[in-house]
Amino acid sequence: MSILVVLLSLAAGAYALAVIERWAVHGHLSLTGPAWAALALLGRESLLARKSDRLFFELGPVLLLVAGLMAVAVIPLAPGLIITDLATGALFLNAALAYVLVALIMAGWGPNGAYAMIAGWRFLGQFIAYAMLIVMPITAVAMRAESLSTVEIVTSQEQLWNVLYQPMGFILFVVAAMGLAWLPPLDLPDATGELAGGVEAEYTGVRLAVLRLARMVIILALAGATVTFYLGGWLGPWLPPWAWSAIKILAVAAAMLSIGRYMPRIREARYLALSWKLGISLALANIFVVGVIALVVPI
Amino acid sequence: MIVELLIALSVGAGLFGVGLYGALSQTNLVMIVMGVELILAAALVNLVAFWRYLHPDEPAGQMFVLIVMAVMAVEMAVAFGIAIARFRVRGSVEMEEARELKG
Amino acid sequence: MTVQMIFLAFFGGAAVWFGVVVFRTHSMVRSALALLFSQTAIGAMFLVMQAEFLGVLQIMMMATEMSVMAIFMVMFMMDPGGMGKMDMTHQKRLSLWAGGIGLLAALLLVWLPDWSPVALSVPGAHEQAADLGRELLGRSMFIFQSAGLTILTAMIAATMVAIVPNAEQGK
Amino acid sequence: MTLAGAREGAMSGIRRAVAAAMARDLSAFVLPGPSVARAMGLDLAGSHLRVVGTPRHANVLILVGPLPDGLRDAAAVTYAQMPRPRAILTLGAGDIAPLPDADVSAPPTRAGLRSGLADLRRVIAAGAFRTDSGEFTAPALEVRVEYTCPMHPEIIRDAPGDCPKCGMTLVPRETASDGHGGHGGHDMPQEDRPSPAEHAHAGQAEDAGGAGAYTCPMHPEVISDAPGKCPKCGMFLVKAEEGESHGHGHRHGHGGHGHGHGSEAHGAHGAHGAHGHGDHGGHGKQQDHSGHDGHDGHDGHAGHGGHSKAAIDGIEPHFMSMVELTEGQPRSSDGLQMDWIEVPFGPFFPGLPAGLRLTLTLDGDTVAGSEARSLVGRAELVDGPQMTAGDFVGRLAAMMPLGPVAYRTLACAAIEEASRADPGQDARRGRAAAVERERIASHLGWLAEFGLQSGFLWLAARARALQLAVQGADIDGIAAQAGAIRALIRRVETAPLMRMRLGRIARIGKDAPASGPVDRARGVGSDARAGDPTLIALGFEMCVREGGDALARLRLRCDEIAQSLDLIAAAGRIAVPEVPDVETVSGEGAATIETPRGAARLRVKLTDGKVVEAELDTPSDVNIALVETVTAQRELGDALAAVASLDLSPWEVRG
Amino acid sequence: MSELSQYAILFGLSIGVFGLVLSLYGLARAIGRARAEPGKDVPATAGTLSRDPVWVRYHARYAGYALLFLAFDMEMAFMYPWAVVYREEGLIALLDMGVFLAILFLGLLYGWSQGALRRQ
Repeated sequence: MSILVVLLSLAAGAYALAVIERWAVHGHLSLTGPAWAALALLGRESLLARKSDRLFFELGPVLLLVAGLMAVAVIPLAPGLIITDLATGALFLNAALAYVLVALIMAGWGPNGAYAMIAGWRFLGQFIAYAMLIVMPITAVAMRAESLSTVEIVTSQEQLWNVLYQPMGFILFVVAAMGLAWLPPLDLPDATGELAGGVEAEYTGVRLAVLRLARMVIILALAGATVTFYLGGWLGPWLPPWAWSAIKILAVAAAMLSIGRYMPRIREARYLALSWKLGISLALANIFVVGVIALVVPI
Repeated sequence: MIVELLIALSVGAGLFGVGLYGALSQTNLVMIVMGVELILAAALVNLVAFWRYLHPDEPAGQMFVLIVMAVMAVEMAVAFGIAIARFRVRGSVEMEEARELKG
Repeated sequence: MTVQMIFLAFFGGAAVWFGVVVFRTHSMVRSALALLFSQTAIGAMFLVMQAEFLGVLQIMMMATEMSVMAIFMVMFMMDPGGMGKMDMTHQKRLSLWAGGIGLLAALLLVWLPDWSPVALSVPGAHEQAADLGRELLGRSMFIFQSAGLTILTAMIAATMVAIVPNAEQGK
Repeated sequence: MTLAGAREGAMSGIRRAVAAAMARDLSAFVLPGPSVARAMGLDLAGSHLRVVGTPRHANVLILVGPLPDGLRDAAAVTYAQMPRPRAILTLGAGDIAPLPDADVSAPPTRAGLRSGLADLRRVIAAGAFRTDSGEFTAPALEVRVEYTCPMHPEIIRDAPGDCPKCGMTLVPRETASDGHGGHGGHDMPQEDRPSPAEHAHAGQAEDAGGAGAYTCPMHPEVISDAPGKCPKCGMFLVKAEEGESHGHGHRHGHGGHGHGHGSEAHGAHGAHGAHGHGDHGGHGKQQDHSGHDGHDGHDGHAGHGGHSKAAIDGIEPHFMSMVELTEGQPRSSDGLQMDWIEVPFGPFFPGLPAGLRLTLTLDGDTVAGSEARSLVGRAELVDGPQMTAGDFVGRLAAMMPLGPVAYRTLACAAIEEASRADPGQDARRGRAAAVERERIASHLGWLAEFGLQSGFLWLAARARALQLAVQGADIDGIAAQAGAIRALIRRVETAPLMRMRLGRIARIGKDAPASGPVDRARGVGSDARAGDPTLIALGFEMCVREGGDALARLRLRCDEIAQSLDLIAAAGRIAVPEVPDVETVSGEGAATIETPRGAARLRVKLTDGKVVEAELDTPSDVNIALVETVTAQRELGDALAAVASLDLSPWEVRG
Repeated sequence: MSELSQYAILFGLSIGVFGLVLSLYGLARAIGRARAEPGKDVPATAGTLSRDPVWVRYHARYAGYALLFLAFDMEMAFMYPWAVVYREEGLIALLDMGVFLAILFLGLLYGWSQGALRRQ
């Protein structure tokens, strides 16, 4: 039952996010826009490049969707409202999102097109930049909660949200999450002005629709993860828990979608260097600071 | 339960066989690494199976698995490091062309 | 219990099959990703064997490491797209024999001994992770630190052989 | 009311719903480019359609203005690569062959755009599916299958058969049909024939046959074996080696034609062996390696890279050597030699000037070589003996869609100079202000393109809106926008990550020839306005920025926008010049104007009031040569930003 | 809910995604099939028909990072179980992991000093 509820709210969330994205990226707000766009994509031809790796080309978007859905599966929307409350939920979220990389490599390599291939390998570079910065802040969160379960992590924040407890981790995690979802300014693999669509370049019609849906699910999963790990999940006064989850997740997703409008894309080499030289040092410092606080203050 | 253990161990044996074949038959350093990875994966399967069906209360069994995983990662890092160096010098990582490595 | 058996056999079969694909395909990226899926199937086996932490860890670590491997495959293999369908093997007969004998020997070792009694239940997933943590900080602390040293050695070794220091800054 | 590019099928049920959805959700690919549309005052992105960067995601092809001859093939390719149903909307385009007839045509005005889009939506909703849609094909898309011997690449036949030399079965291979040139001499001796891989290049005229040594620089498909004029545009044909700048020796040995040793039966050869490295012409990098062959056999022995080289000592003969593949290639900065690919970025690439074919040779994601070529370069300025001053001014302005006012002013000034006429101080001020207005619009347009390219979408949207507001605005209109423009400039200067994105890339030394903002952004530089008393009286001072990199260029353009606002305010009036009345004057004159992209100089000769000779130097002529410098050994994204930072106008480049 | 049934749910969801996607493809197929036309199946490259295959030995300039990443990544495998029992174990855990991370960070510093952390 709760599975069905979560899946339905996921669908609603993805749709809402598509509305927000069109607003953020193309500047017009239309409630029916994404529906028309999806229907239109369904009616367009879905082309296959020749001399391509058809298996990869077909599997890329599907794997992306699977990865997104698996990540969503461990995000609690309210007490009891979660698909699977795994004891290693936080780790599982990571594991699921690691397949985003695999899916993009497949989608990039598949069509045998220059832009897509470069985009795929670029995303691998981007992955090397953000991967540690997803993992290490989550460790600090788990230290406080004494558990990897996402539900436990939320309840551990009853007295103080993690965003205040470990603000550094929050910032690192959000930036890394934007890299994972290849959102601007970290949209290196599908940079319009650099690769003309990148990994999406050869997808048309229904396959493109699946790819875009998967992207929305991934953004939602990451927003959900941010909320779960740092913004107290469903916790909040007055409103029912599910409402808090919905509000927070959509707000975080909207913020992640629109922030890139206001700055140019970062260069890959810079991103790698920043992540490894500054980011990892900060993440280690964050772990250390959280470690000391956790030993001293019993909250 | 014993059947599961046997299945798991047989999978380990299968992976070992495939990995051994790969490591021996491939001409390219990178492909050889893949064979070795498979052999190590066979070890992983066996270790987990032993832990699960023989010593589930012994966390040291899981510790072994972590160590083997670390070995896999380390082996890859070093092998690819060698591959880069080799390629830079010689323009190839084919083992046949690496004969002089053996002296 | 039979369900567990079926899934174990399913994922085990998948792992071996993907392992075979690694050496059967001509496309290097396919080869690397086949290894990845082989490892993922092994991770799924771990989950079936109720080693949740290890399973999830395997699924995650191997996804990242094998993807990185893919780029090295593409860098160092001729014709990474496999469009030429060239043969990249040598001493095929010897390898087949060695692999076959290895397989048989391993199978013998598996099937001959009497493994009973086998354990029926395992600690819960959270307990496993916590136990492992205690193990890390307790008896196995030295093993754990040695692993750290091994990784350090690997990092240094890989850097030493692969990186040309003070090369022209290629920002 | 049906589309030429409709999908197959009867219009019914779900298809009707889908067609209605497509009519609402228009994704447009714009030819020649959104920048041209904006320069014409058309706000495409603000018209409830999405402008997309790849034909794959588009369902409408919008053609703005007349389709230049040099872009016809590219337009056909673009259209062919759009998924059906696809529609064509032309705004002021005439003949668009080889594309099918436009589904909707409208005049290139804002009203025309509005009505055209409305019509387009109706047409798509009604006719996205039809049962009798025709296939689209064009000469640029044709493919010829030829048959070649895996052992003897010099054997090329049009039909399957056996090799006359060794008796092996010939294998098929796809190559671009070269349509016009003919394909003489298939069995020439090997030395005289370029390797077949060179052939495999699409749509390019390096015809193998030995015939066709002369080609038109504008129309590569035109090939002749004697010097003469191009039948399409009347330009002089050039020697193929010189004129054919985009095709020299792509030696991608992907023909599956490596050489084996010995003649035992080989296994099936794949259509492609490994493919090598674009031998980028003009850089002196020699890497004539051919593909090793695609060999499937395990008992025979594979061929190896390099034509008929002996096996390396000590290596088993069946072994295909990678050493040989990689030796002799130029080294990358880290000493690893990987394969290079040639990737076209253009003529229709988002964020780059439309009409510029930028071909980058990529070593991973690093640019190992580059070649920039304008497909829309200007033709002769004077196209007949009876060219009146009015014709001339109109022609020059129409030639430069990205800067019509500046070139109109330039033409008028040069003709006045030749006829010794004086327009008067007021007119000079008005003209200067008109050029300054165009400078603001042009720089804002550049900012919009840059925003698009670098993913700075707020900047793209804002600069686009302001550009459209400034274009054609009167003095009060400019004054009304001044505050918003200055705010935008401030925002650009302080935007986060800007320095990280642009700093230190595309640096140009002080001695390289450059023009316009590119020149002035490196601490030195010249400005044609500095010698113009009218502008000096208005308070002009040359803007200069230190650095010489893309960031300095961005900032310099911002400075110039601010200064142009001041100059316009000081001038007090904006007047696009009228064509001077020259009647029957004869004489020679020259004028120089600082166009938004740099100094343009025009020399005209009048005879009896007719323009008989004209010579134009444009800033893009100078700056296009910098492409190679700014892209060399750069990361792809940096290289593209670098090219964009030059703000080239391919229309200005000599064709 | 037992752990195994949770895994079963996840597995079922993955299969369900395939089902969903396949039914979407089926729907799209019902609307029509892609029509084969000249030039359409060549990867789109900005208006130029570029028929050359691009699957080549790709030069990854982040190889230095990739090497370090392969080894450094392993650290997480140890950190998660450690994090779970961190508060329970207290200071010893902090010190222990401090030493471990210091060792790894040394490797990172070495790589940094040798120029592994740059575009090659």
